[in-house]
Amino acid sequence: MTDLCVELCGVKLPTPLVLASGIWGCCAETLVRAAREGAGAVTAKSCSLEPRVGHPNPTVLPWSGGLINAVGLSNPGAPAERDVLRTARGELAQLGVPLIASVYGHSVEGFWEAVRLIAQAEPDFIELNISCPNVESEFGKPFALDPDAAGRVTAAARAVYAGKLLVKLSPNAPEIVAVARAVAAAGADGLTAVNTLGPGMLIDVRARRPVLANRVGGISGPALHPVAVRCVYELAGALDLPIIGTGGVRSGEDALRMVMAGATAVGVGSALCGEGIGVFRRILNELEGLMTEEGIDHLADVRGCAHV
Amino acid sequence: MTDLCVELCGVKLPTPLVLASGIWGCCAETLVRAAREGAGAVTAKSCSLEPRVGHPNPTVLPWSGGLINAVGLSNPGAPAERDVLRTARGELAQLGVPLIASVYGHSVEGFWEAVRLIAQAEPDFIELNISCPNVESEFGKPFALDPDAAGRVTAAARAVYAGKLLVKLSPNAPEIVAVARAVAAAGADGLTAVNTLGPGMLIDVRARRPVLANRVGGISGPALHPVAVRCVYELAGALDLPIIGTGGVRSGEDALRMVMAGATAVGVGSALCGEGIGVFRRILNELEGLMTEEGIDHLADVRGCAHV
Amino acid sequence: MSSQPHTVMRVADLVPEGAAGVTLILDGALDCQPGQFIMAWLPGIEERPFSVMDDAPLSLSVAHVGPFTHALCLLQPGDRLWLRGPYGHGFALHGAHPLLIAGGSGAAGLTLLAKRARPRGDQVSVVLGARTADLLMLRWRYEELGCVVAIATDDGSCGLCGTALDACNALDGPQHDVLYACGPEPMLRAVARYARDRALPCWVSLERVMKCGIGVCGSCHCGERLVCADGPVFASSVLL
Amino acid sequence: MSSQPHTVMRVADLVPEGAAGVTLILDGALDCQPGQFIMAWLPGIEERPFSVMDDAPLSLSVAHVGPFTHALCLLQPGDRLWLRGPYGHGFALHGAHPLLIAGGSGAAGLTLLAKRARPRGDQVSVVLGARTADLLMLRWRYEELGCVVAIATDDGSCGLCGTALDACNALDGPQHDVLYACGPEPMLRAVARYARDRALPCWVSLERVMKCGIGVCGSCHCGERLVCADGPVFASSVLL
Ligand SMILES: Cc1cc2nc3c(=O)[nH]c(=O)nc-3n(C[C@H](O)[C@H](O)[C@H](O)COP(=O)(O)OP(=O)(O)OC[C@H]3O[C@@H](n4cnc5c(N)ncnc54)[C@H](O)[C@@H]3O)c2cc1C
Ligand SMILES: Cc1cc2nc3c(=O)[nH]c(=O)nc-3n(C[C@H](O)[C@H](O)[C@H](O)COP(=O)(O)OP(=O)(O)OC[C@H]3O[C@@H](n4cnc5c(N)ncnc54)[C@H](O)[C@@H]3O)c2cc1C
Ligand SMILES: Cc1cc2nc3c(=O)[nH]c(=O)nc-3n(C[C@H](O)[C@H](O)[C@H](O)COP(=O)(O)O)c2cc1C
Ligand SMILES: Cc1cc2nc3c(=O)[nH]c(=O)nc-3n(C[C@H](O)[C@H](O)[C@H](O)COP(=O)(O)O)c2cc1C
Ligand code: FES
Ligand code: FES
Repeated sequence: MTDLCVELCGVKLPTPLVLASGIWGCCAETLVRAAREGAGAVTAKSCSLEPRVGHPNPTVLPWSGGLINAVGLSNPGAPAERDVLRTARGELAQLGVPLIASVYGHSVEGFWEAVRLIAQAEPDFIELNISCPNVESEFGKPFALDPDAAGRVTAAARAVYAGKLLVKLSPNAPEIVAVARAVAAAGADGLTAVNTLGPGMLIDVRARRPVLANRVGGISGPALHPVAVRCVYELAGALDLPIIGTGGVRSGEDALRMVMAGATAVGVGSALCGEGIGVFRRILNELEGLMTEEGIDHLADVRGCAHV
Repeated sequence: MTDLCVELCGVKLPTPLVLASGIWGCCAETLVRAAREGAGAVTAKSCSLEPRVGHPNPTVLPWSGGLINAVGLSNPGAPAERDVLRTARGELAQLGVPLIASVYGHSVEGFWEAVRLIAQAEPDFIELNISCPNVESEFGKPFALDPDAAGRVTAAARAVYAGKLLVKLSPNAPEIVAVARAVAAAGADGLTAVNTLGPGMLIDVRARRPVLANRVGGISGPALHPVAVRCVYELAGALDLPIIGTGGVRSGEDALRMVMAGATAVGVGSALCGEGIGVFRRILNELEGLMTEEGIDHLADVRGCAHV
Repeated sequence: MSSQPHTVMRVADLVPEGAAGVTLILDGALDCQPGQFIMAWLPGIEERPFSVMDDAPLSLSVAHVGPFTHALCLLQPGDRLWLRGPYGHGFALHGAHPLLIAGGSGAAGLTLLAKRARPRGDQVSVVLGARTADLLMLRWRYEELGCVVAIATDDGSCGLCGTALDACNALDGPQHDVLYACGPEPMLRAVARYARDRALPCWVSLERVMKCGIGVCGSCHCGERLVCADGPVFASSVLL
Repeated sequence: MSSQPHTVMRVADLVPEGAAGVTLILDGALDCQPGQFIMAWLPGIEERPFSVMDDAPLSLSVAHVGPFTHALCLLQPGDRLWLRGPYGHGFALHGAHPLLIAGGSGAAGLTLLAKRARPRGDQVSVVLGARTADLLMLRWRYEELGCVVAIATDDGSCGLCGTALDACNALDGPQHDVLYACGPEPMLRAVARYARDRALPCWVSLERVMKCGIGVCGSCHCGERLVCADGPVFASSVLL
């Protein structure tokens, strides 16, 4: 009997699939629907202390390798998000699906103030998004590229939040393991690996200009998958923290690959493009089929097994 | 009348397409054939001072986003490569197609000794491959991730080589412009942007292990394209050095995009996979068609035009 | 898919739509269902969703409401427009006597349905509502397609003085067996109630602020649904 | 293409090939031309090129020459083998009386050609050469396919004592109108000269050290050609 439950930092997820931040679930109702459609945990869109309008369109574009986006962290601000999360949390609790809040700040202070507010909604986890590459022109290089900066943000959040703390890492960090060690030392309970790659740029040759209004954007989807797998593999080989392996997962095979690389749970984002929220059920069916074929009863039995 | 000639560091290329290093042309005959089939310049495989066997198979694999490789810089060593280059150079000169030698070293000394030997073959350019991500387990992080290290290697090569010097940059550098400034200050005449991305990892879920013998490998082809375009765009915006824009180019449109981002010439590598050496002619035909449609007579007229 | 997400077409022809805006007839075709939409990009300006008014040649009808639609209204024959799509789930044809109810630029969302109904021999009636006569859109197109067209304006400057729904009530055509509506949400809610009261099947096309158009960013949510991916066409019960 | 480059199949059956090696009959099929090859991967060991001996079920004939082929020869029914491909350009059928000339494990490169010739009613002759009788491969397969089989061994332990080419000369079958050869390069060169002297069209399949198998790495070059991408099948004139 295959069993798809997993435990992430001691919290039970009915399925290993986690709705990734910034995708689909921008309000309580959509987060709840993702849970009903098979997500084992749902991540809210990153919010900052103050509301943000985000960048003008085009902000999200499909290309042959997946998506490229520079939404620019549009969000209603932490106080309003707190209310959204409270609503979502009540309904999600009934479904047994944990809620992951996501917080972004452009300074250490911005992070801790937002975490303090969001903590009041009592989400099951708070994820620190220190790895968004789409606001670089505003705020400079993401904290996730530098172990010290990443550690400082994590410590600040830890100081005001006693719950489960996840830190979302960047595939663009030259030394992702060093960053992970720093956030682990600063008190992170788990890692989400990874945020978007690059940034990249699309140029329309007939328009003779970059397509995204922000010019550059983060790459997600299939093009990111092998880099994300490598990040998870490196992290799982070096640290003991549980990992949500995220990046380009769009099939049961991709999800199983993440687990074999060392992930405890598996993030799904760009795969919703085109296919919609039904993607969770399809991936779960494929995963279950593959596990039966390969004689795997529990994902925990094969976690990290690719470390040979 | 569209004219596909370009000038790179004062050297004339009959077409803007450059055979990328490590692809197809591992001997004099194949380099010459690439020139006959439409390459406007050809880059030899990177060679190091000593011969290298490279990694066992699998070393190069196709995946949905392009290729992943960890060939491990197999090469016959600089003295033998020098003879290959001499032979190639003679025949290429008759075709009016410049030869780019590529040198790799795992130390600054390794670089300069190899450059000194390779210079004796009098290639039209020497390209310093400071950005190979596939030998990290042996030699540590590539020089191209760090401005200082990159500058030191470039200066060492410059000291023993008076010809045209290109430096090949990495898309994985957190600050590619800073690296480029350092190599420019150290005397580079031009840049090749970029080498492979990542590294990434494929895991076969049925084999339960990484597929590449080296576990991780560099990503090339379509998945790399938007990151490569962004790198070229950033570099062209910040520096005055000519750039060979390389990464995921497989159509005339992709080539034109690189030029609009700011490239002077355009590298082609992974696109040979499957299609073979005929890919040069197809891309040139597409490029010419597109230029006619868009009323572009010379590529120089639109170089960098996407900087708006 | 190429690495360039947009297709580019040129404006082949323009049809003025009174004070409302313009219909842009492009020089290419797009394979799509009635009710689907595209994202139209003007480089350096913005990218916004528009219904496919006609598929071959691809045509968009634009009501001037702000900066982007203003820029669209300034396009001249020969100018380029960048598009991606079609996206979303459109209308399916049901019944034999459909009644289409459109408010303002919502008229653009139902023309293709009328076009598809035509070869089936369906008797298609259309109610077009607008604030004033010169804000009416696409009457010419529905007439071209052989529809029975009724008009309602808030000020009575054309057709019945009242709402589109008033015009529905006043209609003495064949017994309609299915309703399709596109327009401002208050109108759609009224149509949904009208359909419920008469036990008629009814589909409506919704609008929300869109960024991605492909079900990723979440900006177009309407309750637990995403308008771009689950819709824009929904059974009218979602509005009740 | 999935992000996993290999397909996995299981060994369904084994046919021993004397002292030479083994034929692995797998539990799947592969759509391919005669003369194409696949890259076979044994996780943790190596990945190497092998001719497609049969397409349905996919079968490989392996001559034990070193560590990887040794590992292949140890496979048992039920064991897994990972594959990618088919790659390369294979043989096209010409003429009506083909003569196939195979040396050693080269026998694996021509069986599928014989299989394809069969429904055309071509009279196929085969010469199999090997050093000794127990190193002969795939005689059973060519006989199964109804070919006229001639044998040559260096020591005369089976068939004619001499080279495959000696056996060609000795053959008194129909007038052959086309030659196909696969085997060690000295043999292929001899066949190429033989064909030239008789003005017969002739194709040969070459082997080189392969890494990528897909025309990228350059390791399989033969003059200005890449064996994996331009070949492995070439007109025999490339060897003259
Ligand atoms: C599925 C769909 C189909 C549509 N079809 C048509 C059509 O066929 N013809 C037509 O004229 N209009 C159509 N619209 C509406 C059209 O997209 C807006 O009128 C346009 O974006 C306004 O841009 P603006 O800069 O002119 O005005 P703005 O001043 O930016 O906005 C005016 C109003 O447009 C709406 N709007 C703003 N931003 C967006 C956005 N990103 N996405 C959607 N709506 C937005 C808001 O209601 C806003 O109040 C459609 C909208 C949707 C969602
Ligand atoms: C297109 C093609 C089709 C082939 N088909 C068959 C076949 O059907 N049956 C069969 O038994 N053999 C076939 N071979 C040869 C087979 O690939 C080699 O015998 C095998 O790789 C040897 O591996 P090993 O570890 O056993 O021996 P090793 O000790 O590694 O090498 C033995 C010999 O094999 C060759 N070899 C080594 N590495 C490679 C490599 N990467 N690629 C190719 N050849 C290599 C060299 O000639 C070497 O001397 C084919 C080769 C090619 C190129
Ligand atoms: C449109 C879009 C918006 C995103 N917004 C956020 C965000 O607000 N916060 C965050 O941490 N990650 C954000 N991400 C990154 C995703 O959560 C995820 O890490 C990434 O897309 C890789 O996963 P995928 O390939 O499955 O999409 C966003 C991604 C996309 C495509
Ligand atoms: C199989 C393979 C081998 C390569 N070997 C080298 C090399 O020896 N030296 C080097 O500078 N780049 C090497 N590269 C990188 C390419 O030159 C090129 O920078 C990269 O692949 C991106 O271009 P592409 O997407 O067109 O392939 C190699 C790439 C591949 C796929
Ligand atoms: S517009 Fe992005 S989800 Fe609908
Ligand atoms: S094996 Fe790589 S080019 Fe042929």
